[in-house]
Amino acid sequence: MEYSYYPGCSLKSSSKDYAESVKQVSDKLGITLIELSNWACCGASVSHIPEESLSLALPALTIAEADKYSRDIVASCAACFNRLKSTHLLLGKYPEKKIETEKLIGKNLSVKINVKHFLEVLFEEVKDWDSIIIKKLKGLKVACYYGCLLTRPNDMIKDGKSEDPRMMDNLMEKLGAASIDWPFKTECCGTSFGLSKPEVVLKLSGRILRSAKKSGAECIVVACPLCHSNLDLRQSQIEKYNNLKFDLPVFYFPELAALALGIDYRNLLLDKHIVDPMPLLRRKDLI
Amino acid sequence: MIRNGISQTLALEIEKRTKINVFGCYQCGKCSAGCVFSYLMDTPPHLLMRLIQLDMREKALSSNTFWGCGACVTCSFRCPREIDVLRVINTVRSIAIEERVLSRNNSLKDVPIFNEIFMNNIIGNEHVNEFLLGANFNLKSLKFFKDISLLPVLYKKDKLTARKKASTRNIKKIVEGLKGNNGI
Amino acid sequence: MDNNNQQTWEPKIYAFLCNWCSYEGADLAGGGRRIYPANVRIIRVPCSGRIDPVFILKSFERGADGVLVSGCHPGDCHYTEGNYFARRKFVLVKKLLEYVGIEPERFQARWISASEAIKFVETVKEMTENIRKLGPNTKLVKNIKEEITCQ
Amino acid sequence: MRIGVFICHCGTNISGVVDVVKLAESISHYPGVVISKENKYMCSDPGQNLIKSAVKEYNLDRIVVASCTPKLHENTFRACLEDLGLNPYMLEIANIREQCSWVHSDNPELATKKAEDLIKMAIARVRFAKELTCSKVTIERRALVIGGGVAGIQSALDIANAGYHVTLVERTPSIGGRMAQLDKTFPTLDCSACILTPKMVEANRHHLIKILTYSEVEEVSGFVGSFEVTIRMKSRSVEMKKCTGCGMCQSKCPVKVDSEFDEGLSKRRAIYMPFPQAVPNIPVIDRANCRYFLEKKCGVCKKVCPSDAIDYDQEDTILKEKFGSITIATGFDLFDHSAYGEYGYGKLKNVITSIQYERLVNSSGPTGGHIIRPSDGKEAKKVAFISCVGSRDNKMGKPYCSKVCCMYTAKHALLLKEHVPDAEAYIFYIDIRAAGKNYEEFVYRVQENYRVKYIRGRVSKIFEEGDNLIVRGFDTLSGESIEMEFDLVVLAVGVIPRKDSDSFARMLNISLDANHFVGELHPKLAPVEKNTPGIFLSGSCQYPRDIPESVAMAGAAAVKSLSLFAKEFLTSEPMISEVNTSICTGCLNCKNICPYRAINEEEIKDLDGKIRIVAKVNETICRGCGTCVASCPSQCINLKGVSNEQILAAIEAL
Ligand SMILES: Cc1cc2nc3c(=O)[nH]c(=O)nc-3n(C[C@H](O)[C@H](O)[C@H](O)COP(=O)(O)OP(=O)(O)OC[C@H]3O[C@@H](n4cnc5c(N)ncnc54)[C@H](O)[C@@H]3O)c2cc1C
Ligand SMILES: Cc1cc2nc3c(=O)[nH]c(=O)nc-3n(C[C@H](O)[C@H](O)[C@H](O)COP(=O)(O)OP(=O)(O)OC[C@H]3O[C@@H](n4cnc5c(N)ncnc54)[C@H](O)[C@@H]3O)c2cc1C
Ligand code: SF4
Ligand code: SF4
Ligand code: SF4
Ligand code: SF4
Ligand code: SF4
Ligand code: SF4
Ligand code: SF4
Ligand code: SF4
Repeated sequence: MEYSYYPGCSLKSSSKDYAESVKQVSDKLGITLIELSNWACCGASVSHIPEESLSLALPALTIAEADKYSRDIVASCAACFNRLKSTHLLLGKYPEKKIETEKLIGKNLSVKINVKHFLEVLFEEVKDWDSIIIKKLKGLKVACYYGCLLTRPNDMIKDGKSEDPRMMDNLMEKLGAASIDWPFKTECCGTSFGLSKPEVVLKLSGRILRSAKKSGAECIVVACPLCHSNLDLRQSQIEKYNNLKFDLPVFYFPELAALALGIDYRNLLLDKHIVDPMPLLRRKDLI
Repeated sequence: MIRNGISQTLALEIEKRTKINVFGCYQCGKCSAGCVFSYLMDTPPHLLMRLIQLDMREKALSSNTFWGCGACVTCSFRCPREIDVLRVINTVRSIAIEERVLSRNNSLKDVPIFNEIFMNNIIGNEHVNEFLLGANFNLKSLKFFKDISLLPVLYKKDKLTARKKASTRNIKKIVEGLKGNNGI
Repeated sequence: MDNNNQQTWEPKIYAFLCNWCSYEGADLAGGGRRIYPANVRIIRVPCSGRIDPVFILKSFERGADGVLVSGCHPGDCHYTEGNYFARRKFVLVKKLLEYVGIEPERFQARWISASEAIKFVETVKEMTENIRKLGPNTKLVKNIKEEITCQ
Repeated sequence: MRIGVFICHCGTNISGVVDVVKLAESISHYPGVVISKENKYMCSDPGQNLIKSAVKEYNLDRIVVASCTPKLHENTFRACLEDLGLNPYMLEIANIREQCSWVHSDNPELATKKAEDLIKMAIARVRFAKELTCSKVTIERRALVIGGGVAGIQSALDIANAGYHVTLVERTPSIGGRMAQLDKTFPTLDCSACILTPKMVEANRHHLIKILTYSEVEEVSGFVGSFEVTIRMKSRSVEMKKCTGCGMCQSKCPVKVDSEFDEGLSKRRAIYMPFPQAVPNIPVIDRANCRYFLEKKCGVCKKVCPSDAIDYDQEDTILKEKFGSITIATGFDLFDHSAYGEYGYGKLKNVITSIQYERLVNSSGPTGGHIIRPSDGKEAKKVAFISCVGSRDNKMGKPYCSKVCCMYTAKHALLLKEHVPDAEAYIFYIDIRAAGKNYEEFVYRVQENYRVKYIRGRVSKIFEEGDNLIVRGFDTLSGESIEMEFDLVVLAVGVIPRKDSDSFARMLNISLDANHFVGELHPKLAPVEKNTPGIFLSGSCQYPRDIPESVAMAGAAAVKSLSLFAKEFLTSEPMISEVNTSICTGCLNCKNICPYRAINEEEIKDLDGKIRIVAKVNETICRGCGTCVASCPSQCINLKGVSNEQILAAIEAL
């Protein structure tokens, strides 16, 4: 199937590794992601946009762009996905907001196409994993971290239980990994303070890493570049701040999917990770 | 001290903008309980709701709730009265900015600065360059060496380049439009 | 039962149980096949309020090594408040027994409901153990042998 | 004395542990035992036949069955004796299953010894068994209901509709009670009069209901099935048969006094009907205020009455009747807020009570439904409602929650907004207690749609400033203190027991609870019964209750009367206590201790002709708990079937 792809700012800068794994996996599975030529920043952390009209207008620009092609939009960043999807829902719910926004961006909005996260797409597109998996991720204990934005406010990913989402866990289990049960799946990592007040991130992300470690995870799987940078890039800072040792590699879910699908790990940009995942992967005989 | 009755000006303003009826809030405090950022706030979310109910405009607008909020949507998602607390918080911030009310609490003063840069970044670029964003922030907030330890790592891992500058016409237009309406 | 033969001596305990609560609790212990020492002899009374202090004294006099009285929990009396009166009386009995030199462990007043089989079993076990440690009751005891034979 | 002992194997349930055969043998040598037998299943037909033939063969007069718990088969074996023409109470059961074999399977030897002991004790007990019978008491199938509020009316209707006579005694000139004073009722906002009046009329018309208004119960004696009751019908000074209810008299009467019905917000005359829909629709002369009675002047009403119904010489009528049951439905009083100095000792003109407010908002009330303040008649635009006044306040001796005021306060604020849309309503509260069907939703509506401001905090002071009132409160949610000006303050005064509840209880010889409401037999399992059999509770006399609960209780109380009336006769318990009057010293310890008040004093003549007071047990009331027996200092009261001799014999058997 063909989708309009909205990579978002991060995938173009700090998270090229994520972008690469999305590309590799979708190519392999024959999912066609056509990048929108004229997308605008979604305004990610809404908290930083003072005006609701603007916070709706930014994603609306992209939605309007996608309208042209009548294809569902796919985002791979949880924050972008959340902005696009909740804008989409809100505009559908309040017609007067829609009119206001249309005026502001000078374009009409159909609100008919869907907004999806790449995780949902993987889930919908592939029905039979067993037949295409080359290498089961046997014995890998993963903690699936959804972050706060993937599931809220309204079952953003259609998963039934927003406080205990299963979609990524199910995917991991299909890939042969063991996903652990843990209580911080949807706890916020504090991303919006990443620059203005990093100690907030150190505290909140520290709690997430600790919970994952305590629950027996060997690595964390994420679906968002912001989560990744907080848990991976800042992990050593967090360790210092909390005076704890984690050593938990953080993967994007398509990276693990790629490994299972037999894509050569050298095609993935795993070397961009700060916490080196290689020893773990070697230990588990996955590379 | 509340002396002259309690009107609903602020509540009505929020209702007009968001369709949210704040009088549905029964002050259970679940929003604040679930908010992992409430420790940063002088006014946790439930108390902000109460201030709005009591029409304590000054206190509400000068609170730092909306600077402390990380937009994780937990409060809205878990509110038993189905109040979209986050939208209320965002709306209070809009009003505060429009009316140029300053935070009475200094501890989160950096956040608005970051916010301004972020906006300029978007307007100038149509998407965010995280490096520029960080650098700019450090300059403005006079914290030159913050996060500096991450820089070499970022550089080495090629995490600092960004997408080529695209057309910024669209966003500029929106911002112009908004200035006409509310004057950010 | 030969009370003075240390070799074969087994503590003898009388239990006065309210028909509606503790007696049913004891029945329930049976239903659940909960094993406890065979030292207790149960006497059914309609209400703990029915238990006359005389019964308790008489039991000791006839060689009981311990006496348990038990009824419904306060507030749950089948007859609304009989157990309140019972409670007051038992406090006095306890004092009297101490006065005549009977060890306080030998007299126990408990509230055991119809559902508290385990509490009943535990109470009996505990009392039997404690009394075994104390040895036979010698205070107040009259020689009963002749009396039985003359009946 | 010929005793037979029958020991059951219960399959192997007993015999698997206890050596039943050996026991039967050794017991047979026990003094007084004529025969001792064992059987596989004593309760089965062959087992029972074994007992029957043994009784006949050996001419037994009492038996012991050693088997399972008496809770299972006591009645089986009693019936077996009855079949044989023996008294069913000549039986003892030794519980050697639940209390022996099942719990001592670890030690068959000791278990067998214990079983033997238990059987010996049962034998000792059965020696003193006496033949017991129960007596029958006839029932007066007529109900008395005291109090004519909605609860009393409902109870009366329910009983009468089942076909029994009811006398409804109401103290005031009309039935209707508190509900007649209310405007709309939460949570549905039905008009109170609209739903109550039809019930009042129905009760009035019912051929089995006799309504006695302006009447009071003065004396009650007797017991369940036949209470003897004295009722005083105060003189109305109006002949009910002649009066047509035209109202001429009251329009011409020159005396004006505060109306009780309107809570002092309007005046009534000395001859008056409390409200237009009063039932019966007949006035009374309030003699304490009538000029004719005070000064022997006036007589206007007599002159104007077209039916010559006025009778100044009418006297109180005393009625003595018998009733099978009594239902108490006397309702509640309201807390007098003049106890609160900080709220102005009841002297601030524009501070009114909730029930006054009900009259104010009522369109047929004294102001035609205009919410105006007493001081100057100005419409109230800013009103404070203060909850928990005289409730949840230990200092005022009222620790309990009045239960209805949270809801009616929400209703009051809503009605203010409906009557005066631009008015502002503030409710000062501690908690909102809205635990009824659709109650919480009602409160949401008041908050969300009517925008009534709820301030969480108790008001500390109310004082006047010019024409207005200043209310000093605190919002504990925001930590803000509040000092605000109001036109009118409405106090949600607490629900309290009837002020005469103590004397009322004494008259009926019933108990009150810690707060002086009428106490119930059991808070969970018998909420509408009293510990005196035959006396039932209906409505809010038991605890603050709203209308739905009062009506539900009224029905429940009616059912209790009806199930009494449905019996052919009352049978007394056979195992009840009995006084040996020859040695009773009349200390009456037993009377004071009996939880059912089954014991009364009685005068008897001694052999030497001297009159003596002794205790007497009422057989219909006694339930056989034996508390009195254990408390008699002279051991002259005994419990049949569980006598002192029986228990002592059991003790002495070992
Ligand atoms: C301000 C206020 C507002 C309310 N609003 C609502 C509402 O909106 N919805 C709702 O459900 N409930 C409401 N209630 C509660 C409602 O009033 C009661 O639930 C109801 O009246 C109880 O009825 P009752 O028959 O038990 O008692 P009552 O109505 O008090 O009736 C008792 C009757 O017994 C008579 N009596 C007393 N003693 C004697 C005696 N010794 N001999 C003979 N007669 C005697 C009294 O004169 C009275 O007529 C409100 C109460 C108040 C105070
Ligand atoms: C955790 C908890 C604690 C509580 N604690 C207290 C307390 O301390 N004090 C107190 O006063 N109250 C307490 N309550 C409330 C109390 O449990 C209820 O008031 C009471 O059980 C209600 O009894 P009921 O007979 O109406 O309903 P239930 O007890 O629910 O009985 C209904 C019966 O009907 C049967 N049934 C249902 N449908 C059908 C059908 N179609 N056909 C045939 N049979 C059917 C059910 O199997 C059930 O046996 C508590 C409740 C809870 C949940
Ligand atoms: S969770 Fe909802 S109802 Fe509770 S305090 Fe917060 S906003 Fe109010
Ligand atoms: S959205 Fe903001 S206020 Fe709400 S829980 Fe998240 S951080 Fe707290
Ligand atoms: S005037 Fe006579 S008939 Fe009319 S109401 Fe008065 S007493 Fe009755
Ligand atoms: S006699 Fe009494 S009741 Fe009659 S009119 Fe005169 S004052 Fe009124
Ligand atoms: S019902 Fe409400 S107002 Fe009345 S006493 Fe209880 S808590 Fe107070
Ligand atoms: S729902 Fe239950 S716990 Fe909550 S207020 Fe009502 S009664 Fe209390
Ligand atoms: S306690 Fe005994 S002596 Fe006293 S009155 Fe009662 S029966 Fe008679
Ligand atoms: S046995 Fe119980 S109910 Fe009967 S008179 Fe004695 S105390 Fe009262």
